[in-house]
Amino acid sequence: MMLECTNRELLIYTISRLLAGARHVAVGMSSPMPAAGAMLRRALNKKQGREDVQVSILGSIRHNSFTGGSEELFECAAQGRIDAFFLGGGQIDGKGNVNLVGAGGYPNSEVRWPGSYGSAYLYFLVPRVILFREEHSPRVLVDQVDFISAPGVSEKGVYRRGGPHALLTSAALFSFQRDVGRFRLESVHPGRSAHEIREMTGFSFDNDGCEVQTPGPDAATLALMRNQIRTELAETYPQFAASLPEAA
Amino acid sequence: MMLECTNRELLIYTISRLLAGARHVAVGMSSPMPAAGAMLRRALNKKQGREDVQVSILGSIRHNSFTGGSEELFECAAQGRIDAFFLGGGQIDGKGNVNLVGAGGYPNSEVRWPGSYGSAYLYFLVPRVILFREEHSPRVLVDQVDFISAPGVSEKGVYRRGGPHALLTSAALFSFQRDVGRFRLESVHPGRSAHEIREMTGFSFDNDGCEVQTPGPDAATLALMRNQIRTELAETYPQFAASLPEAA
Amino acid sequence: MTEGLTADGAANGSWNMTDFVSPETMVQMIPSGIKLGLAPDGAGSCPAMIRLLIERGIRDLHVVCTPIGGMQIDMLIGAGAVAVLETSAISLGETGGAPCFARAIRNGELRMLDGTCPAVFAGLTAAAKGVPFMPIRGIIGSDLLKNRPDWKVTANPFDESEKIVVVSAIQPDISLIHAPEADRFGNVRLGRRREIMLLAHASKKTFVTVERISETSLLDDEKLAAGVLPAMYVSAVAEYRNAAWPTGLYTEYDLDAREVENYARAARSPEGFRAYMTGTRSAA
Amino acid sequence: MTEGLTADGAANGSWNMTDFVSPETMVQMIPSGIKLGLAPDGAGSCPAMIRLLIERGIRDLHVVCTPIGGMQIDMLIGAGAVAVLETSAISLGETGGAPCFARAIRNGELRMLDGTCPAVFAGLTAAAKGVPFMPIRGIIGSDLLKNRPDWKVTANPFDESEKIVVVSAIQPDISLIHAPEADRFGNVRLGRRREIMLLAHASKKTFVTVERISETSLLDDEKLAAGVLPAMYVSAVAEYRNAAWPTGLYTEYDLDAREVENYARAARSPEGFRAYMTGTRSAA
Repeated sequence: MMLECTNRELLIYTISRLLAGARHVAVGMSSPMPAAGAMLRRALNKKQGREDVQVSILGSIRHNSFTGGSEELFECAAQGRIDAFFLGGGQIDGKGNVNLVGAGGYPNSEVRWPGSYGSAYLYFLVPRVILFREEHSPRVLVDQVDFISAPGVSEKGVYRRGGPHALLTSAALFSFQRDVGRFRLESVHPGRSAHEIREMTGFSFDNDGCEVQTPGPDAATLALMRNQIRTELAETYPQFAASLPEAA
Repeated sequence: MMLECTNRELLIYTISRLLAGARHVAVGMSSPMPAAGAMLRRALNKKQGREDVQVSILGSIRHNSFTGGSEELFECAAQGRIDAFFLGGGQIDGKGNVNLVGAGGYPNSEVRWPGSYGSAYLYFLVPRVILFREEHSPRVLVDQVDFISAPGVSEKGVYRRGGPHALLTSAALFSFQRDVGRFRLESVHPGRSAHEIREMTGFSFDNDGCEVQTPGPDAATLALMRNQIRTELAETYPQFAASLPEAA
Repeated sequence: MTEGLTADGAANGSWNMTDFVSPETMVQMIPSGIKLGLAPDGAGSCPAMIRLLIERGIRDLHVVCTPIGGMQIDMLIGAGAVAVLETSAISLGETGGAPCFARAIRNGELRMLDGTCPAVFAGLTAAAKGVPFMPIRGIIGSDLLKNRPDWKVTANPFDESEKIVVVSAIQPDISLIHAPEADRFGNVRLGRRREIMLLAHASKKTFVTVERISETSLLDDEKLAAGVLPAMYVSAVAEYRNAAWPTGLYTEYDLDAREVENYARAARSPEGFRAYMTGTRSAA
Repeated sequence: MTEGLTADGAANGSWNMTDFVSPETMVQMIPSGIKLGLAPDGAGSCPAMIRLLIERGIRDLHVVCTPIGGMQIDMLIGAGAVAVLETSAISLGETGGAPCFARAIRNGELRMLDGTCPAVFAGLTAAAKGVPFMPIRGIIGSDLLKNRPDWKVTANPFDESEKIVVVSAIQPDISLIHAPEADRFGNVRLGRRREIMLLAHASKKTFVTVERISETSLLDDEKLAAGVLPAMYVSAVAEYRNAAWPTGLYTEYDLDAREVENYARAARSPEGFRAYMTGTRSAA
């Protein structure tokens, strides 16, 4: 049964689906939607009697069991103890390259973003990196990024056990095909068409006539989101949690 | 004024002289005499209004301000924050090589000692390494060690800012001349002659007719040793402290 | 003692006991032109000291962020004090982009050494361990590499078929951090902010402002000890309450989000930035 | 979910929540033939578990000492359980040399990987950081190098005129340590014994025996947190009081010097060692 849910709820639910099987999910700072998706995955697994999911939210004290400073996330990833992580980016291109540095020249970029953070490392070492960016436009999803903070694929001779797994926007869900280094449209969110997605995307991708609609949560899951997850989220992201629908 | 003191007191006093100018002295485990010498240096400096001396005694909780585990000593040395350290050795040869591993073949040594510990590293990085071994015999002071745990000198192209500074035994004090890679007899302890030292030493050394006698502590210093130092030492080395003369 | 035993191996002067000074004196101990290590906002940042440095007219800094920077870095940039900036990112967190930083980049007013968090840590680790470089996985294929002469792609010596990046040691001349507490002996409580411990180990000198000074040794409490930076790494301590405002201090007080927003709004223009800096003092 | 989104990136199974088991069950979880990481006497050593392993007939171990070993290693060697020994030193501390170790060396009964303390740490650090090697200064000119195929002399990539040693990563399959306390969530208090933290980070799995189990989270106490090994590194915990006897446990109880001397005397001969092992149980 498909329910009415907001676009953000659809995204949170989709993130939780993308995290199926992951046992340790790390979430970067200022990432309320990925955090919500990871918390939902944890709650769903618990309900279904499946494996425990550890969620490490950077910048949080309560939802973060690291004791070795901010360096520990990277060591932990290198040790294979982190299954999934999220990256955004000012630009993402069709080869899975991400740009967190700037647009219009380097080093004197016309538009400068904060910088690469840990992307140039975690993209290589975390098995499942989920690219998450709400804005779906040719400005963000470009044919070729202006600056490669972290490359989508690597040549032989470069140690790489991680990389892009999926790209989720407010309009669609793509998988990343590592063998060919290209995105594949997996589903289109309710209210959008494959044609629109092609128009809104600056790179070419496979399965571009996709007619699958991104599924939303069932009633029980939606209730879980509007009660427990909303409450859990409020500890770290009070403003964001307040912006989500509350259970009736 | 020269006083009656025991051989061990002479050695402790001599160690304190060898530490003049050092501001951080690290002492390995099970090294009561070096610890006593370092504590004496600290007390003498305090009395004379000279620079503070920090003494880090490995294996002690009270006299050890490291908080990063046993690794921190080595990092601290590499950072240039340790001025002096002590090494012993089953064998020490005339080129300043030390052997803490074993005699009579390797790896199946006939006589096996514990192993190299940190010697192969600290000997390169601590400016003033004092070789300290009470036994002065051709068995210990050999022409050439059976196994080089750590070399006395290094060729060009090897980073080295530390190395042997002096060799102190129960019978004599040598300096190490880094430019020629040889020991020089600096003084002979009371009751010994240069001739005896030559007989007791398995390697050749410079100034082998040395007629300088190793000076002992003055009355005030001896009193300091028999009161304050003895008490300080007892915290870490109760049995050893009890074996030292007590103030009348 | 004879000459042979005093000529070599003297203490090299890089290490000293901790001095206790006023914030004003501490500022005088930080010269222009140095490599300065700084903490991320909320985990050891010290905007109050940065203001004093700016008022003193500090210039030509090579700033190293551990491994990212926030409002205090943006303020230094806005004041024209930064010649080289080595960091993985600069932002005002929830508030958004760092305005003086973006402007300086656009105008080419500083030399940017863009990095990635674990590479900054690797460089600091190399300095802390006294090695000239550290290997690090990842990075290959990133454009970051093109602009880092201090990074190289080499072969793994144990498997020549693997390419791997090595990064040079990063050794700040001075690091300046704010912490909850120091004791009278110079030991500083950092808790689980281990990256600040690493920064101090890597730096030649570390200056620390604190909320309060304890008369008893922090090392006497075995519960605390693992999170204490020993005095041997701490060149100077100054008591300076609330010095992390408005960026906050881990386990002590939160970010003042409204004030950071005031800053972000003002600093959109050079004039606004200057007005903010002269107009606002501190919450203390 | 479509195939493209489930086929790759599944959790690799190397990481699990902490199990709470009995010492006897924990012993069954440590197979022969593995690379086993162990702590120095008095700082995480666990002779009681070593006895159980020996009774079970464990064999062919590659033992990694962090970075030195004592009585518990000598016992494993005496029992013929060690095929490869990687350490900077083995001794019984104040009591003197390790008798079974010296005998095994003389008789060529084990493969010796002699190291030096910071090189062991460098190898563990490489594993903890997920790099294949680490550079380390010193060592060149030492005979240690001749016998370590996993160490190499290379050039500093940023200064070809400098020769420098690189050591391979050391990743134990399992590390077995004793600690004062764990909580019900699997977090373990290590305090300032940071080398044990490093060992756990470097190892695929870490098994911990503890003096006691806390019902409240050790991470809730910010004072303690910096010295706590988080549960994600801890595969199993067993409560086992006094399991460090007679080697002692940092901040909990001292070495029983008389008992170590009894051991040293007995272990001078293989017969004496066997008699000691069957005759002595524990102080508990």
